[in-house]
Amino acid sequence: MSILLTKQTRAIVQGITGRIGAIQARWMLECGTNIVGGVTPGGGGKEVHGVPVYDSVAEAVKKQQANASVLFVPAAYARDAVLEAIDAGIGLIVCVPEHIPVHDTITIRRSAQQKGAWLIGPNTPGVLTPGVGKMGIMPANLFKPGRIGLISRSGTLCYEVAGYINEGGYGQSTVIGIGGDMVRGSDVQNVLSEFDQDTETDMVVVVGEVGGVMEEQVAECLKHMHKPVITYIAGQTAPAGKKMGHAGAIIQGNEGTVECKQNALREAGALVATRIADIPELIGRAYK
Amino acid sequence: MSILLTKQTRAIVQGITGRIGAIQARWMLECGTNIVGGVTPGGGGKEVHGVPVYDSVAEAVKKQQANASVLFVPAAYARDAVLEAIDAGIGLIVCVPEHIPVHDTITIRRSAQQKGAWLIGPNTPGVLTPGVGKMGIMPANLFKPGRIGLISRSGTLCYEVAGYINEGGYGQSTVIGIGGDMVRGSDVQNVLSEFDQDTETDMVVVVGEVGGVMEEQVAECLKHMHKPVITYIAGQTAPAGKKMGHAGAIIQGNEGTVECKQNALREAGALVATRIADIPELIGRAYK
Amino acid sequence: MQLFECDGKRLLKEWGIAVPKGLLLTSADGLPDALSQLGGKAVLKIQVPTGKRGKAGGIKLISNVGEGNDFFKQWAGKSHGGYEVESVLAEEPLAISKEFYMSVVLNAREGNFFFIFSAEGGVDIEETSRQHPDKVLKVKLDPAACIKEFHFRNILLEHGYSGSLLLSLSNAAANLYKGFVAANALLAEINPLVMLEDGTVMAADAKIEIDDSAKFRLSSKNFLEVKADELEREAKDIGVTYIKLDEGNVAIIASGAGLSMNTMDLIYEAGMKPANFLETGGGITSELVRRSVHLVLKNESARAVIVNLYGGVNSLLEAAKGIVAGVQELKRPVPLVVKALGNQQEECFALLEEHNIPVIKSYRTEDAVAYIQRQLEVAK
Amino acid sequence: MQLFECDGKRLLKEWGIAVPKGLLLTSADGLPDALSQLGGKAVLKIQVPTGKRGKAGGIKLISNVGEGNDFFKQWAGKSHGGYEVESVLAEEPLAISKEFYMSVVLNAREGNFFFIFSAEGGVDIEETSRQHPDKVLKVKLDPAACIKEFHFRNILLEHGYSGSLLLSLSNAAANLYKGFVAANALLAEINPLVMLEDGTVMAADAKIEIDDSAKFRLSSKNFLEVKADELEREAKDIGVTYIKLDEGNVAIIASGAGLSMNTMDLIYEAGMKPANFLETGGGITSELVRRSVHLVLKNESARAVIVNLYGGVNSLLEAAKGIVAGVQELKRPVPLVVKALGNQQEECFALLEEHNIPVIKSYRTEDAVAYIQRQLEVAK
Repeated sequence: MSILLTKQTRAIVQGITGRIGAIQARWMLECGTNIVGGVTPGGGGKEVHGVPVYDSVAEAVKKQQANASVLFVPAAYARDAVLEAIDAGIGLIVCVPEHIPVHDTITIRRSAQQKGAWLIGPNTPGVLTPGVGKMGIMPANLFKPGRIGLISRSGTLCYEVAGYINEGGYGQSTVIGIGGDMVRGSDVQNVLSEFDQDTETDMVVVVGEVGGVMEEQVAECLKHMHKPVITYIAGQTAPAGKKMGHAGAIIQGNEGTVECKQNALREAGALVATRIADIPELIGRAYK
Repeated sequence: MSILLTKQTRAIVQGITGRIGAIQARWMLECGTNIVGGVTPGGGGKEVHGVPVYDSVAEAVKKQQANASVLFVPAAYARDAVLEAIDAGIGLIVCVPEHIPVHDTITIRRSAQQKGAWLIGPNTPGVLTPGVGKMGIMPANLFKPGRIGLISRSGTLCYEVAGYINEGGYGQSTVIGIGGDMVRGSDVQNVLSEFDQDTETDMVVVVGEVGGVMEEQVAECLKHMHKPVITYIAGQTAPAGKKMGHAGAIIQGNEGTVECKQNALREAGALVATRIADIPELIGRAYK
Repeated sequence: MQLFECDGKRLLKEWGIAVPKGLLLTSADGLPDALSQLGGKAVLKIQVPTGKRGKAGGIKLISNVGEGNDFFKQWAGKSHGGYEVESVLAEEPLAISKEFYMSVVLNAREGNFFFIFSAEGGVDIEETSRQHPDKVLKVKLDPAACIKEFHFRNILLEHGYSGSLLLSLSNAAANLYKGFVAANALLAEINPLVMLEDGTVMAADAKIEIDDSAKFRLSSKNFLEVKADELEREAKDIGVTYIKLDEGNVAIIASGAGLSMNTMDLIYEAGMKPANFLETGGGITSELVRRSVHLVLKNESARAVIVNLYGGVNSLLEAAKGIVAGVQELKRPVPLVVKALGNQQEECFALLEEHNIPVIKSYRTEDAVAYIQRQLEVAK
Repeated sequence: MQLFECDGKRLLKEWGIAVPKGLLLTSADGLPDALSQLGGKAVLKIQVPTGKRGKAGGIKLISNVGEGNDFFKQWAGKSHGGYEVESVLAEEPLAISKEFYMSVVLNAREGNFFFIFSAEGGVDIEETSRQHPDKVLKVKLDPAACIKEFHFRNILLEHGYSGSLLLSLSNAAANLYKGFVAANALLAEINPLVMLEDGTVMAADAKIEIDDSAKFRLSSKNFLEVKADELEREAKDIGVTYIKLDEGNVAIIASGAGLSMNTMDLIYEAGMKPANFLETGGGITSELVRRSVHLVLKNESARAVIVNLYGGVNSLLEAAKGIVAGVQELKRPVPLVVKALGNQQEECFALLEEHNIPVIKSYRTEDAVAYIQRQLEVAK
């Protein structure tokens, strides 16, 4: 078992006939993902890399029993595409695009909550379960099967962290890019709770950043966790008041600094890595 | 017992400080209605005929345990005033104003359904239970306590019918002006079903008009009724295609004619009065 | 209020639905300019808020100014469906490859909306619906749901559409629905919605009915309106509903639509004919009643008046004052009877009797009708 | 994007919230006209998208042109909070009897909104909130609920307001919320919201922040923007995020915000200082990378470049082509190291090595940092 993306996943790609959608569909197929269809309104009947294309998510659900969707659509259309997936009963929606208006994110987050769907993203590299597949843009060759759950706000940073984890002789159960925006489709607490219940996950590494409140939310929910949680937070030297690439990465006043976050996490019982290179050692310590 | 407006009713008047609201509040009080408050935003703290005025329905509910509201507000503000009453948990809302946009009626009807509130109107003379009180504009002196339920699309026509019922030696349990517009807050079937379950009602007189589908809805639900239903429909001589005063009273093509409606009702087992003057006789026949 | 085709299309365009290029003409003078703007040929369509214009010769393809002049001459001073023809819409001719029917309409029975679509356009949809119900798609739309374009895509997919036509149709449907709601429409019908030879989907006609009660929300729009006749204008000015009936001899002033219709029914039953039907509405003043008495007698055929009132919101004393004033000013005295019950009924009776105006003090409209019948027989 | 006060007030007015009469001036030339339109006196306020203008002398009441000229002279060519003062808002002076605080703001933690209100306006709300939490009303608004004016009326009623002030405040709150949602704002703050001596409630200031990602929905508005400096303009043109840092010696080109920050942290840790921070975003092309190499070296203090990429959406071969082209064109050669993993990494390595550009073939950013450190030490 793993979380969210499992052997039971029957995924579709919304926006599969677009340039990026088509390339990413190929890479997802190449690493074994069970892609059962693509959706492009008006594109029904086509095929992309042997995957049948449908005009709507509902049609893909009906004809292929799809239960998960990964989106590669322009930011301005993402809201309605996600609502379509939720409406069609899709249980896991991975929303890759960045620059989606925050009010749209709020709308789709609320709608997913109401229907009990997992919405990962927006602005996420996706979800990857080594050996099973990936929904999103993470390069599959950077990950190895293992028993460490990995949650990250940043895509590329999570690749880097995975490298260190692999080097330490460990691997990942599932890797979740929780999203780099101010508002996320799913709360980190819920993802942690899934890992906590997963029989194939021994502990969770959370990769955070300056700004926002995700790390504080991790700290708050640690008392409910049975498994160890290791954290690393990037941006210790980030200047205040500047938006550090991610819409969510901005320090305002004294809030959102790495120090604040590390203190909160330490107090709550997390193992705090101040350097990525320390993560394998902390994993080893947690196993003892 | 009676329906909707009973001895348990604690009514408020929305728009009580307006010219019509104030006069009607007095007349409602004069016939014994249990008016516990009025609502006029910005008018909190005033008194009208000894009735305390509140700034919001929620406040009136909190301070006076109000459970019913009758509205005298301009048509353009009626939607939000009804939504406020629904939101505050009011269970019976009598919406008197006419010329409310149909889309607004649809909104408030849907909202009332979702919250399980009775919405009577819009464009209704109101609800009157002889001996208990009235919420609306029906002249109380025209009605007598008795065991006949009375439902009417038209206000003034229902007064006329009540006159004949009284003359026949009968009286009314409760009188409901269901509303003269195309779309109504409550369906006639539900009102009939209330009368059917009311131990103080022996039968129901339904007063209809040309146009619309209310009479057909009555016909459809008769098989579920245990009590006799007597009907009269005005507008036998109405020309097709003209709106006969009520927004809902218009004959289109062959639909909505009195003949169509009478046939449907006869087939469903209703006692059909072709003249108002025949109603007392039909009541007598139903009692045998 | 039923919009004229040209205004309906203006709305459709605002809503994001393609319409043919067109110009509104009020005389033949604009023809040369219109023909040059529209590419040498034009379809002329008389503008009246009703249907069946084609069969009546109200739609014509012209290829020169002469043909256009003939069309204007043909329709000068004419009416169609009871409406005077005052303007003509000149449109670019369309190379149509397929016609559809699409509408959003109020479902009064359930308080929601219907989306109606058929692959057969340009036809009478009610007729098609009766004869071939399978050819008409009719889907209920929940007013509380947030309906998106993909909902229409799913509906039309199941109806067998795909590819770019699916996209064009679902886009038009989504825009039509959104516009329908925003404009507080009762009906928004495109019949036919056409696919041109180049694949474009376009509204070739527009029938949009706006809720009169919601006009205050659309005050910024400047819609063409049917010219009201003198009596209708006066009724509007007084603030009452006035309906002229065919050649009757009894005028009706009544409060409430149901009571008015009942009065009308009883007049017919007694072998007389109502001349008209004036419904006072809720806000009676003496001035409103005074003017109403004059208005109903402007129908030359009217020989008597029945005033049938209940005082709910209304004060009957106010009504009585108005009746007295109205009767005193009459140049052509006719029998008039008042039946009135409700608020201040005693004061009302007293005032009328003081001025020798007959009053029926019961709820029996029949008695008032019988009184008038006797008076008219006496007058013969 | 933080709007200037004048634009914020323009929005508030569109939303139905009263604002003082005002004119935007870009030079002292407009003063006579402004003074006459505003009734002889005016409040001048420098327009910069930041706060604390009052303390800095950026807000002044003037009663004649001379005083206005002095104000313009005082601010000519000056900055406040890092922003050059380019325009001045002249407003009618207000007879204020009471000040409030009102805002609607995004609650990122839960994905909903806060309505915040305080009877103490014109103050630092975060400070008040910390010291006197009871004086600040903070209510969550569910984005899925249809929030009406009566909701705000109930909230403010419970907070002790009544009568006409209750109406004015709840009306302003409802309009502020509706506008906030329609404009896709992150923050809509009125501080202070004032009650004038005649009872009118009016926005005396406006701080509105619009979501940059939602700008496409507001394209018709013409908002004042902060003049970008040359490098920021170029970054925008290339399509990358560029942040200048203080006087560092190592330029960073990285893909992804987290990796960029991590690279920055490691540079500091190694005792060097980053000169800047260029985040490529998801759509790398060779041209984007080529121009990025030039851009980061325009900071005169930059003595070396670290390129730190992962190829997820990106093709690393494209990136390598861009690096090669960029390096070949450099007029001021500096040490440059590439760390890159992911799609087409082998082709990327081959091309870079062919052109003698050093590559770190691991996930260890530390190794790239150590390499640059050695190079800079050698160069000393």
